[in-house]
Amino acid sequence: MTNIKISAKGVQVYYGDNHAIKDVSVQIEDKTVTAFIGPSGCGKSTFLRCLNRMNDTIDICRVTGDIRIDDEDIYDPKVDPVQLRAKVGMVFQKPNPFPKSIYDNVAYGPKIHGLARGKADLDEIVEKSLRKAALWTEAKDRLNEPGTGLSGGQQQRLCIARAIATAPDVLLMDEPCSALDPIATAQVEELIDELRQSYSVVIVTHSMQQAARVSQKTAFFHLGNLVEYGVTEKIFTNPEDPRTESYISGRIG
Amino acid sequence: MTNIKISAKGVQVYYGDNHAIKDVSVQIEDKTVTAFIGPSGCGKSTFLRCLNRMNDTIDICRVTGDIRIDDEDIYDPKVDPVQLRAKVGMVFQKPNPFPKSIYDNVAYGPKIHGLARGKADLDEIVEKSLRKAALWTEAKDRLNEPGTGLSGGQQQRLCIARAIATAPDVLLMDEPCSALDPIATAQVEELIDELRQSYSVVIVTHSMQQAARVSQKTAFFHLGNLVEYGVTEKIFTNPEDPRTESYISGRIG
Amino acid sequence: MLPLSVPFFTTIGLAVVGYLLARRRALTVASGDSRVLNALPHQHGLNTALSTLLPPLAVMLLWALVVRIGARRDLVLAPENPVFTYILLIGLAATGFVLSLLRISRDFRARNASERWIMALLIFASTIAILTTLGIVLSMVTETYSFFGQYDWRDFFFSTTWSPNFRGGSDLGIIPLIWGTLYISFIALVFAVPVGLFAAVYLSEYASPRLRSVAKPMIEILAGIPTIVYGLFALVTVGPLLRDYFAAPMGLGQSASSVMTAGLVMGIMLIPFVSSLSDDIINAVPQAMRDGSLGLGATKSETIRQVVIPAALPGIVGAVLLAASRAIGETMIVVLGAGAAARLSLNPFEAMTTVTVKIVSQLTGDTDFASPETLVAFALGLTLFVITLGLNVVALFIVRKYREQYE
Amino acid sequence: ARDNVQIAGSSTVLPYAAIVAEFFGENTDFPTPVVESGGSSAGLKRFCEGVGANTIDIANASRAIKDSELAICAENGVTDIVEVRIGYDGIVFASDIDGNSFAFTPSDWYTALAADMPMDGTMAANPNTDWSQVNADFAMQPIVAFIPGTKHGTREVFEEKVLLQGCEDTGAMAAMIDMGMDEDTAESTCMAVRTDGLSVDIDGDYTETLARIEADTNGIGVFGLSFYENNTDKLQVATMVGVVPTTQTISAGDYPVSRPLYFYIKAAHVGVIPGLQEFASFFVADELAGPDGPLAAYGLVSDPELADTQAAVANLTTISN
Amino acid sequence: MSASKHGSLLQTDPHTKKRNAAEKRFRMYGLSAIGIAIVALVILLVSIIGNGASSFRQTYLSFPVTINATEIEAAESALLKTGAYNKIIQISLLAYLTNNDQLQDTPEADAFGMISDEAGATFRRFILANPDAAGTTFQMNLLTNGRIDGYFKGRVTAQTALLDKNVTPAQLILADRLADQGTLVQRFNWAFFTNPDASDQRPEAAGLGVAILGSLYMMAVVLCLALPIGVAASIYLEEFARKSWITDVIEVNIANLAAVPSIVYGILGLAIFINFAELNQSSPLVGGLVLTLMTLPTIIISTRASLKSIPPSIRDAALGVGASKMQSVFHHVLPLAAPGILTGTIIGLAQALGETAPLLLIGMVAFVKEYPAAWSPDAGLFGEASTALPVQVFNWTQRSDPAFVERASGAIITLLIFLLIMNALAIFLRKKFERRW
Ligand SMILES: Nc1ncnc2c1ncn2[C@@H]1O[C@H](COP(=O)(O)OP(=O)(O)OP(=O)(O)O)[C@@H](O)[C@H]1O
Ligand SMILES: Nc1ncnc2c1ncn2[C@@H]1O[C@H](COP(=O)(O)OP(=O)(O)OP(=O)(O)O)[C@@H](O)[C@H]1O
Ligand SMILES: [Mg+2]
Ligand SMILES: [Mg+2]
Ligand SMILES: O=P([O-])([O-])[O-]
Repeated sequence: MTNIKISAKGVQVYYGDNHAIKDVSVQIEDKTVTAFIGPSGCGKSTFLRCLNRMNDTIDICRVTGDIRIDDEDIYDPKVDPVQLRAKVGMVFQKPNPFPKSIYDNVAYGPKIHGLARGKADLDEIVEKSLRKAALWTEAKDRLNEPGTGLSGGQQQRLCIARAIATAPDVLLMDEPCSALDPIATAQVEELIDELRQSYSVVIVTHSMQQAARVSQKTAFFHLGNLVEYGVTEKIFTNPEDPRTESYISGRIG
Repeated sequence: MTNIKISAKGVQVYYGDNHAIKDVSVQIEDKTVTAFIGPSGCGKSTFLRCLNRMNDTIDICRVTGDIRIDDEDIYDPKVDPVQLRAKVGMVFQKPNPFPKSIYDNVAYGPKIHGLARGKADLDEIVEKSLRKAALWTEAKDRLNEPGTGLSGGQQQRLCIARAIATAPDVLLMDEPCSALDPIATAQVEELIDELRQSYSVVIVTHSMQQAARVSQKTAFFHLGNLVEYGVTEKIFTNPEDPRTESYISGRIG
Repeated sequence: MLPLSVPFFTTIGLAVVGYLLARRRALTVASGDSRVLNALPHQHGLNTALSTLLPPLAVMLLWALVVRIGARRDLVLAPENPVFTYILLIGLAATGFVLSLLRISRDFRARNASERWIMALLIFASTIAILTTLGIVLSMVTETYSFFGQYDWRDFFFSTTWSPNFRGGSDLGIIPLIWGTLYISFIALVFAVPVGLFAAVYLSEYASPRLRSVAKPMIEILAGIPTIVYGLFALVTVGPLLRDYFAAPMGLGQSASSVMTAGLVMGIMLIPFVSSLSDDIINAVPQAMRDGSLGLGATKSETIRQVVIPAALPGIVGAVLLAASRAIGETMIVVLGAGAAARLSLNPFEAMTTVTVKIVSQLTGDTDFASPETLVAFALGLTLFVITLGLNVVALFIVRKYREQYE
Repeated sequence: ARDNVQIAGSSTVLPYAAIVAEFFGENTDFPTPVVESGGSSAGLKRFCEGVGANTIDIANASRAIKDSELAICAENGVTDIVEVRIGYDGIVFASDIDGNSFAFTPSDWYTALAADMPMDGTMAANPNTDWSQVNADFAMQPIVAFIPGTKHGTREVFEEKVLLQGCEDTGAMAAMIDMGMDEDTAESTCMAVRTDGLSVDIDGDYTETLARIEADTNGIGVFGLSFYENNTDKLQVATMVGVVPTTQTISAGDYPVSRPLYFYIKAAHVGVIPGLQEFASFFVADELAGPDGPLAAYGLVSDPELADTQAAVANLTTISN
Repeated sequence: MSASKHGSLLQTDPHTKKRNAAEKRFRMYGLSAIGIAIVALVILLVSIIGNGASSFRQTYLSFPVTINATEIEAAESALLKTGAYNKIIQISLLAYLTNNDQLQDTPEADAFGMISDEAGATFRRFILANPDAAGTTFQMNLLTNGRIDGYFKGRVTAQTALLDKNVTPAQLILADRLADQGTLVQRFNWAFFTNPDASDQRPEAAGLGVAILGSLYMMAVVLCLALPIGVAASIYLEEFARKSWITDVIEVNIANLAAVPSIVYGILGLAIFINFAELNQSSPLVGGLVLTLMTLPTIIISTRASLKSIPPSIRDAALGVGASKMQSVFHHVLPLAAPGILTGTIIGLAQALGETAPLLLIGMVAFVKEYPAAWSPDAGLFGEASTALPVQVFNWTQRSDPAFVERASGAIITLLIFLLIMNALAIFLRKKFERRW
């Protein structure tokens, strides 16, 4: 248990009657990139949202089981989800920039968490975050234009910038590169690698290559079950479960 | 001119002062899959939205130039954009299901276009479309649940189903597989191939592999310019423009 | 107008028949397969119904207008025998009926045709707002003109005393009235906007659906209680309370009627104007916006203040404008709560009054109806109209400036 | 096409008109007339709008029609107008039933409410804030007066018959003229009411005055006689020059503060609107408007010259102009 | 090290604590805002109901009246027939009281004074309806005078009776006696909802019948015109009209119309509908039209606000499958905007239902005793004179007899019930259309 950042045990998630996550237990390590893979609709996003309690916002969603971060039960009544989410940042699957300027989108987190000491400090954080998210060149001349006027991929990168600007301990990224071209994807992957030095990153991806490239651990979900979890290399070269095998081998993209 | 479905000449698009598409001319063939590739923010979506005049809905967007479909100027005042859009279907980059049931999402188009003779007919269209979009198995038991309660990838497939249910002549797909797993992607690609038998399909993608797999023609956009356009194979193996070359070779995913 | 009821109902009947027939015919033309049609059978029906209905209705309206204008000039334009009118109108309906039925074919774009009719209706509806404005201005302008014929406009606009007098020689300065209007409305809004907004936020973001479904209609009752009840509440309860516990101890006066009394009580009445509409608008902000903010570790209130409310701002401003408008137009609460004395003072515990109150009282008073003391009501009305217009222009620019459009 | 009589105007006349209309509907085959309120001025304005079924037939007024109004009437074709005086409205001063009683004279009111009054040869702001300062006979009670707002005809009567009278009686008027004011200025100074809050204008009706007295029991209010008579359990009336206001004392001319009430008939509508003349004669019949009729019972001071009025209605004697 | 940066989740760090305190405060503000509104509502309702509940009961006297043909004939020949009928009733009452040894030492005039002035009219109506009743004796149910009624409702007491010119202590003693004996009873006051208004002399007979009908007619007009016109105008302005200075002018103009004092709409209505269009004065049709114009801005402003709040992606989705703009609006945008539209309607109708000032100028603030027909050949649709509920409240609060105070509050209760019934459907629909996406 030296290096476990997140530990989930027997997690069940229901949307109304729909049993979306079935008894998932997993231990996510610190300073590691963990990839969640699996067919669309298998529950990756749902599980991810359990880790920072974003599922709380969905009325019909019910979560049971035990999830610990740094050995603390995040569903403990004493835990403040706000603090949790500051610690566990998230990039959503669908880019959701605020209807504010690009600058304000990125500055929002640092402002509410009081991470910047002054305007100059804030400017710096914004620039650094946009640079890391590979959006700076495109955005630097239009920082005051609304974030909703960006292209799909730009919005996605804006959301990444927004998430890293708050300097979370754990970063959950739900398909962060789905709308990105290969070059931007490479830059984001580089970012993820850099983040790994100090943080724990969980990334959902449909690209096996990406999972193989950036992650050290991979979890394969299928129909709400965690089928297999282990070292990425092993999962891709020598999976234990036939379902993993067939998902991996049916690979195309 | 035997086989030209869409012909664009000197198309310029401005968002306010931002010159997003610069003098693009392109001829898109019938019964062909054309792929638009290029870095994020280069104008692919913008150009795509010109082809069915979806840009009309953005106040600050201004389009000039000449775009013809079946040799008819679609920006002619006599043209009814509604009929145009019925003929030129679209799958948006960000999945945008109606906040209605899954069934109603798919049935909406056929209903307003009078494509179904009765309830049974409509049911059939819905099923067929969902099947083609590889969503039927997941959706068949929850047709009456809201489309907004689906997972990201499921929503994307729902939007594909919705678009093909109206049986358009031309289908514009803006990154239709960005949130899909390889198997679902393969199914959609199969669908695209099938559609090509009778229709013209334009697809925006960031996956070079996908472009290479499904398209016959490829257009490479860069910073609002159409850099190169030609047979897919040639673009990928022997591009003329150095920019294309470097974009292709810088490929990763 | 009355004899027109015969062609009116005939036309409506014809339109209904037209709808059914056109649908039928469209299906027949398509040999039962609606798919070959360029438009839905329903749209064919709608087109025929509207083609039958709208032209005679429009003619009827115009015709009634012309006849009335003629009557004002002592011209008898209406034919002796109404049968001519009947024939004209029903003929028109029948023409639309037949022509639109004949147009039905597989290729006929009935949707576009019917939408053109609907668009005409939409435009017509919009013009009613313009016509109302025109009517308001016109119905007040002649009297205002004759007021300024009898009373110097400089005194009206710049004098700081308002004291009408039966024997003439009144001071009719609008300034104290405008001051009172602005002051009372301001206090009412200072109370109603935060309370309404907080209530809206709580209802849409925190309250359980059950609490919400009960509390919202309940708060809306506040908008439906006749203002005289509020007035009496101000007079009997709030006024003395404020006087005894605030004004008198603070040495701000002995008046039970005060700007503060009227403002507070009016504020209560305005709560639902702000809360209900804002609640609907806040509710319409997509969940993805909230998730984005919560996901960054923002608290719910931070999310609401910095993301949700800015996104809902145009609607909220609309609600506030509605409340402000109501405050400016209110009479009874001011009469009973703030008194009838026109006064220029900064002390919120003094009695003051508003333009609207004086419009009503001068209009329903006992002075000679041709005297400036009565006619001033029209000048007040028109001036208030111009002032609120100015305020609304400012509001429009503010909304423009801060508008945030989500996707 | 209208078959009912349509009446509009004074809210003071309204209760009487409503009582008569109710009886008229019950006792004849004509429909009950519709009686609108809205004020004398608004009623006369509607009256003078023109001739025809969409204009009113009768205007009630708590004052006589003015020449300027007659001129506008004539402009709009309303020329034959019958003036009917139905009686008098007594104006009384009343205070809370449990408070001190008062026996006023016009001088008291002038001294209490004047804005400025002559003192030692110059005009000075009214220094009195307590009734005991006004008249040594009065008990200590702060001055709080609820008087009709300037929209009310009653205000005019109050100013002329009470304030101006008091101004003359106290000699203030003479003092002002001595100071070099001309008569008109002096008169209007006499009738100027203080604006420091001790006198409160009431733009509403007598129920508002009553409510204000209930909220502030030091208040003394101006009421119509009939209103007072219906609320004798809450209000005590003050005498004026020693006379208690009743329909009799006012009718006899002993009590000084009252005003005549009228209605005006559009003669052109007689014979067109069924029941119009019948209603008018019914109104002024002895059985209704006489001293023993229901109107007097309700508080109308009946007109000693009612017979003349009845004749005028019967003959449709129009105002000659 | 990262863990130190964020600390333990189980312990709230000071910054978060502060923010949570702010959160709690914010929530408290919200809750107290609702609390303020509800408390205000409760206070107002309690005072209204406290004042008005008694108007739903009414005191009646029930005793036999002997109908004598010659007396009837004499009464019919008088100018004030109902006055004469009153006399007949008084004779019968006197006879009844003395026969039952109830009068005792009560002065006769006091006994007569207990009967409402309405009795004569009731009696005459009865005789006209039953011409062959002459010569018989009938048990009549007659209203008591408002003061006697007030005695049983606590408004009049032995103390006030001493001061009150319109009632004597002897009457109260007699009333108690009659009540014990069952001659004088309190019943539910149906007549309050069915009677027309009565003059100032007879508060006990005054009812809301005409006013309810008038309000009903007017609201029918307002609902049928204001909602469709308002929604149509909003749709055009928000969704179709090209944004230009002209639409800006219209937008500002509509917002400004909301700020026009309601009495000005009365001026407008008088000028347009009565003087120009020559519609009938005092008619619910004109009233409804005026209130429609007054309500329109409210509905338009709220509708536009909710249309604005619908995300463009929904419109794009519809347009993308080939729906026309009209279809995208009517099929998708409008249903999503429905809650806001309904709220505007609820508030607009509440305002329209409670408004008096504009009715003042078009002749509806009036004493009306005849029921208006919904349709009549010479007055047309809703063309006959009537009043409305707020008018009745306004009138009754101005009357001098304190018995009208209770009736005014009763009218307010009725108005609120009317409002709730009218809005129930809207509230139900609004709840149905509400959704998050
Ligand atoms: N609504 C808008 N308002 C203003 N600028 C816009 C808008 N939409 C797009 N743009 C800008 O136009 C340019 C082209 O955008 P477009 O959406 O066409 O890019 P794209 O090629 O589709 O990129 P991606 O792959 O990221 O979706 C970008 O610079 C973008 O920021
Ligand atoms: N808000 C919701 N309401 C009801 N059901 C939901 C909701 N969100 C997700 N689901 C269902 O839960 C299951 C898991 O969804 P989830 O979003 O976790 O899938 P995913 O693995 O992220 O898929 P994708 O790759 O397509 O995004 C799916 O069947 C989905 O339809
Ligand atoms: Mg997902
Ligand atoms: Mg794009
Ligand atoms: O309404 P009045 O004209 O009698 O004051």
